[in-house]
Amino acid sequence: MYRKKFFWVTLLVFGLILAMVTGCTQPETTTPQDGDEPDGPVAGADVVKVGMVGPLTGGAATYGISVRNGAQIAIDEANENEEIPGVTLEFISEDTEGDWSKAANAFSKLIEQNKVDVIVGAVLSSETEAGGPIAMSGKVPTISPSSTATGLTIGNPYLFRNCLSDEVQASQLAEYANVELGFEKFAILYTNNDYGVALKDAFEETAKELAEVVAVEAFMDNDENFKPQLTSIQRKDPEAIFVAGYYTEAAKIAQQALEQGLEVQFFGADGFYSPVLMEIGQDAVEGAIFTAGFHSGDESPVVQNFVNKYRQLFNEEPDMFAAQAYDAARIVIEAMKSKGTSSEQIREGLAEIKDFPGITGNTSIDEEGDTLKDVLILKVEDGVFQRLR
Amino acid sequence: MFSAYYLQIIILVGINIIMATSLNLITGFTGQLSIGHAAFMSIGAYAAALATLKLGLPFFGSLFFGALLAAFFGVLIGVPTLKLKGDYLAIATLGFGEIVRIVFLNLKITGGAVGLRGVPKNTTILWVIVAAILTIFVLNRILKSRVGRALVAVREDETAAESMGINTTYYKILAFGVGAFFAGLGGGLFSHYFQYIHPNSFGFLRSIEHLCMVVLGGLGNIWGSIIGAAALTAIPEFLRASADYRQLFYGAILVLMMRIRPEGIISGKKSRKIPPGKTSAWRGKNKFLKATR
Amino acid sequence: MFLQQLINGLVLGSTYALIALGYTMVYGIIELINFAHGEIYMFGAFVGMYLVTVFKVPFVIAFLLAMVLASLLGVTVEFLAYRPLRRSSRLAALISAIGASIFLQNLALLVMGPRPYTFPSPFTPKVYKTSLVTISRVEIIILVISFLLMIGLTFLIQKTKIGKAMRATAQDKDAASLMGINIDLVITVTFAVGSALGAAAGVMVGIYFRTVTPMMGLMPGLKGFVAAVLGGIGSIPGAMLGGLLLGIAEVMGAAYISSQYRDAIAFAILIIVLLFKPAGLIGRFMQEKV
Amino acid sequence: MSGMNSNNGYVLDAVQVSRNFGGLKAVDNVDFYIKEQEIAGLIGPNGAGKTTLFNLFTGHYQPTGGDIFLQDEKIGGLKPHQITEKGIARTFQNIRLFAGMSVLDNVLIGGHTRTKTGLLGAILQCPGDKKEEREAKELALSLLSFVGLDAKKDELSQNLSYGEQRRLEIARALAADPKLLLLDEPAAGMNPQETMNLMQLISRIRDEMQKTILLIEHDMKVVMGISERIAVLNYGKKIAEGTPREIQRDEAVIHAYLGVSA
Repeated sequence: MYRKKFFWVTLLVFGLILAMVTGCTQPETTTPQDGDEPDGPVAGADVVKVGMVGPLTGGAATYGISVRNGAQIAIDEANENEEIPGVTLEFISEDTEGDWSKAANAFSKLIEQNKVDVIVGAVLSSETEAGGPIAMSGKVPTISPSSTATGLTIGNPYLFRNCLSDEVQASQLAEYANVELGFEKFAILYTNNDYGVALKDAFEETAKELAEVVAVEAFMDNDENFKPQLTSIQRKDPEAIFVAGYYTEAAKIAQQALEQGLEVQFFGADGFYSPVLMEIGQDAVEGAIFTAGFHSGDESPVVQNFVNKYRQLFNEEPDMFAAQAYDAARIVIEAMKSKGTSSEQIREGLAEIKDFPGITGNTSIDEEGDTLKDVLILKVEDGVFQRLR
Repeated sequence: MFSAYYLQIIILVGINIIMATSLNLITGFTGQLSIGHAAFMSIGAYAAALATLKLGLPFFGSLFFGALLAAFFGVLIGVPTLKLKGDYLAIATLGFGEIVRIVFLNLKITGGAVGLRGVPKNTTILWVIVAAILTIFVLNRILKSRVGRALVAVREDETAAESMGINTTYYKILAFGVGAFFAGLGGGLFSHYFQYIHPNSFGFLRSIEHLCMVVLGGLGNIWGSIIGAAALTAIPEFLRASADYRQLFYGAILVLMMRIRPEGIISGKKSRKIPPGKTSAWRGKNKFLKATR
Repeated sequence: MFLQQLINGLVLGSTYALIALGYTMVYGIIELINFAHGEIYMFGAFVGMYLVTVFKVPFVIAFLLAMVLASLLGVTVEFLAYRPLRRSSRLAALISAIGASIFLQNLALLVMGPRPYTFPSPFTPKVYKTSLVTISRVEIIILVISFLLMIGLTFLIQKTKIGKAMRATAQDKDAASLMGINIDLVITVTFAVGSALGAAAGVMVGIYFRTVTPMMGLMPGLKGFVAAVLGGIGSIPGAMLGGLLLGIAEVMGAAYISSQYRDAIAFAILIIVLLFKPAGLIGRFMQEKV
Repeated sequence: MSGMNSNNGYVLDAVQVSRNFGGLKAVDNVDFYIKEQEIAGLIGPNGAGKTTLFNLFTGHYQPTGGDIFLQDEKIGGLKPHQITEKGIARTFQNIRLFAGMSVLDNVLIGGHTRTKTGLLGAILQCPGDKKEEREAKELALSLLSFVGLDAKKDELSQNLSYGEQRRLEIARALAADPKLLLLDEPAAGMNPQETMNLMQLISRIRDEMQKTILLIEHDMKVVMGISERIAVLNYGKKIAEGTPREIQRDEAVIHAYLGVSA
């Protein structure tokens, strides 16, 4: 009796796994997928696959979808203009639900099933942390447009990123706020995630050297109510608040601070860069100053080209994620142009990127795979971003 | 033969089998609704990772250490909360799970919100298979014994069980302890597979996922949990083909599966003759197993 | 500062209370944790936002319409996902509810996109300031509407015929059915009313925090559920009390202990309360007859 | 009235037990004893406090006054599972079998207190544990054949007929090898034939297994037919005690049952 049931269950489990194996491989049979393909010469490959990993559902979907949109534009442009002669780029995106362990599945699937040659992603730092080792063992170069965690790319020759480092922007901003603008008493309000913590640490360190930090408060991703923290901060009477978080929360924080009669200067980092900041924050975010790598008001044709295309295709304004993803994808294309389209060649190309004129500033990749970029400082004036520095 | 992708999914299926069967011991067999299983998993995951990184324990030792620590917390949470019944217990376990997640998010030693990096990749398919078989074997032995009968008796009718001389509190704590032990084992395998851990993968949504595996497979049936774990690990991967509609389909599949087989894929209900220790979960006096009518 | 935080807590708590009411009503009647309630709340907020911004409907009408449409959605979910499972175990129904929740959330994501939508406040912003506290007009309006809705609900349940039928059904379904009460109708009405309250909370949170997103139901849904349990699930006054207390506990925890541990403190309080009052603050703990 | 130190051969000795629910005195200063191998009955009109007294014996309620001794050992205030361990087993008025478990498993659970295998034993299954399990099964099967259910050992207990479920409950209680067996309305809902069988079964339990039995019963034919001594409760107080004959003639009892104030 028992044995019999065990038999059926085992059979079912194996059946399921078998169904999965066949079910997933079938759609892929149209493209050649011999195991030794990545090392083949450039001339043979006419379709090069670019994968994308990020949260397309769940609480962080807004960032993942921006990244997908931004990268998509770059890929389409490359195909239209035949930037790499004889090569068509195919773009495949995979969802992570914002969960790093599911990001690992997405990486594996792209590398093993789709046989992508390069990956743009992941979006959240935790996702890239989990995906990095997989990319390394699969020898697929990966460039994250937005994972800012400290030391992320160290020790992984296949992992690169294209975003401002948290330390650099936060410490530069602290310096700017104190030295140029003369603020002496800061409060910090940070998201309790990798992004917020890294920004907070860097800002706090520099600000403490130069001036005074009177309050440090935390909030969680997707929080809406910041009144308790703001009330606590208000009592310490700071001159300025550094918000280490993304635009949605930042706008609400500014809004609620205003309602509460807490009138201070707001500072932020590249997470502020989105038109949504003004949409939600309205008057409250007027005058906010933050670091960024991208400025849509920039008159250079590359920037205007991207902004217009983004508006046309997705019916909204691009944010920081979209811009960095666009650049990340263009850096990948640049690497293909300079070295070739096999994974190994792309990796070599990425490692040698110097002064690439991106829409997020001149970008170089250092020996650890990290980026060096100019940090812009922007300010909200009359509801639009103006460049201060 | 298998690509690394399938290998990874099989490993995850294995880990989820450990998670689902151990939760089934608590919820399916002992009748204590728990929405905090991911908390035990995360305790095991972090403890095992730290044991490897900081104490230099060998892989096996780390796994055992993580599992033991998870069991300790299982008992610790069990002692005060187990006088709660049904949904009140469920919500207390949910709260416990969130507390654990937030603590990990803020602790220095666990890397806090940055996560814990550089855990060596020790988990192999062999280890997972061995651990899963061991879990099933141990749970089966427990369930077929005097202890297992007592657990099921607690689920079926607590008052009558008490009258039969069963110390229901003790057995509930025992179920939590053993369940948490294996959840911790699963967590240890998890962290040594991904080489990186971060608290946001152990939120209440993951606990809910474990619960879905158990209910979908069939409450109070070990083999059901195995199938439930395999199905709910594989389905989201299948659904990758449907791109943006993936989660939408996933939700719909859950609703449909419950409509088609509300008692789970395997349930002891149909078979009139059942082996000792294996029972159906539907007629007990336990509140949340009852129909809503 | 204490007084200010208390008000912060009350405003937050009153929205939790409204969400908790939806949970507790459904639970009181069919003992189901309606996991999709958070999504009904989100849906209500979206409808309200759409009516106000796109169709330029006056706020009051948008508010009421959001409640009506959300009740329709609530009833539909009940009909499709819960009713077929009424004879199955409650856990099966719970999983079905989770499925419905995932489905609705992702449907909204597909239809509306992931970006937050702005919900313009229909009230001219104004802040009332005293030496001790500041309170905004929106906050006062939220408090007033919440309390009006709670009073209305109490009236509905205590004084009307359908309210009596609901109470009877909650006590004993079989007896109620023998007395000629249409159980299906009572359940439908319960879902409708609970969903309408959830939508009201959604709209109010929408105007308070100015944004509406497909994911907005997740955390408040969980908190509402916790509040319902804290008060004693199945009890209407319990849900109100539980919601307010949870709001205050969260705010005080963040203010006086640590904002990093805000949610952990709220959950710890919940567990501690349950240890002393195992059936919630107002819940009836029925000793089983032997 | 029994003395404070009850070294008197009684299996159970309740000394001035009381139980209040709020203001209601459900059991009020009741003295009660049961002798070795006796079949005692407890009767009284509805709401007289019979089941409450039962629940005081089994530990489901804690006494608010007085003491209860099981063979000289104080058991008032112990938890139900501890009392079962000491040697009192019971059946329930509204059958409480483990519905989803097999008939055999139900009886095996009854033997819980007479077996020892713990968690480690269950996992390792040492020879001792295997032996214990084998013996427990043998005992359970013999009890099942004693109550005439051996053919149904693998059925789910919920699939048994009403009378069979009653008998299974008795077998389950016997598996605890109790010094005292408490039967709460064992004949309720039975047809005359089933009642006859039940009465025989109860006598056999006493005669063949040398058990001491206390039963609550509404069916006077049953109580009067098998009890050797009967106590009558009314409004929580013991109003009479004696042989069936004496009870049948007792003025107070007649009044209590007819509802005329004495």
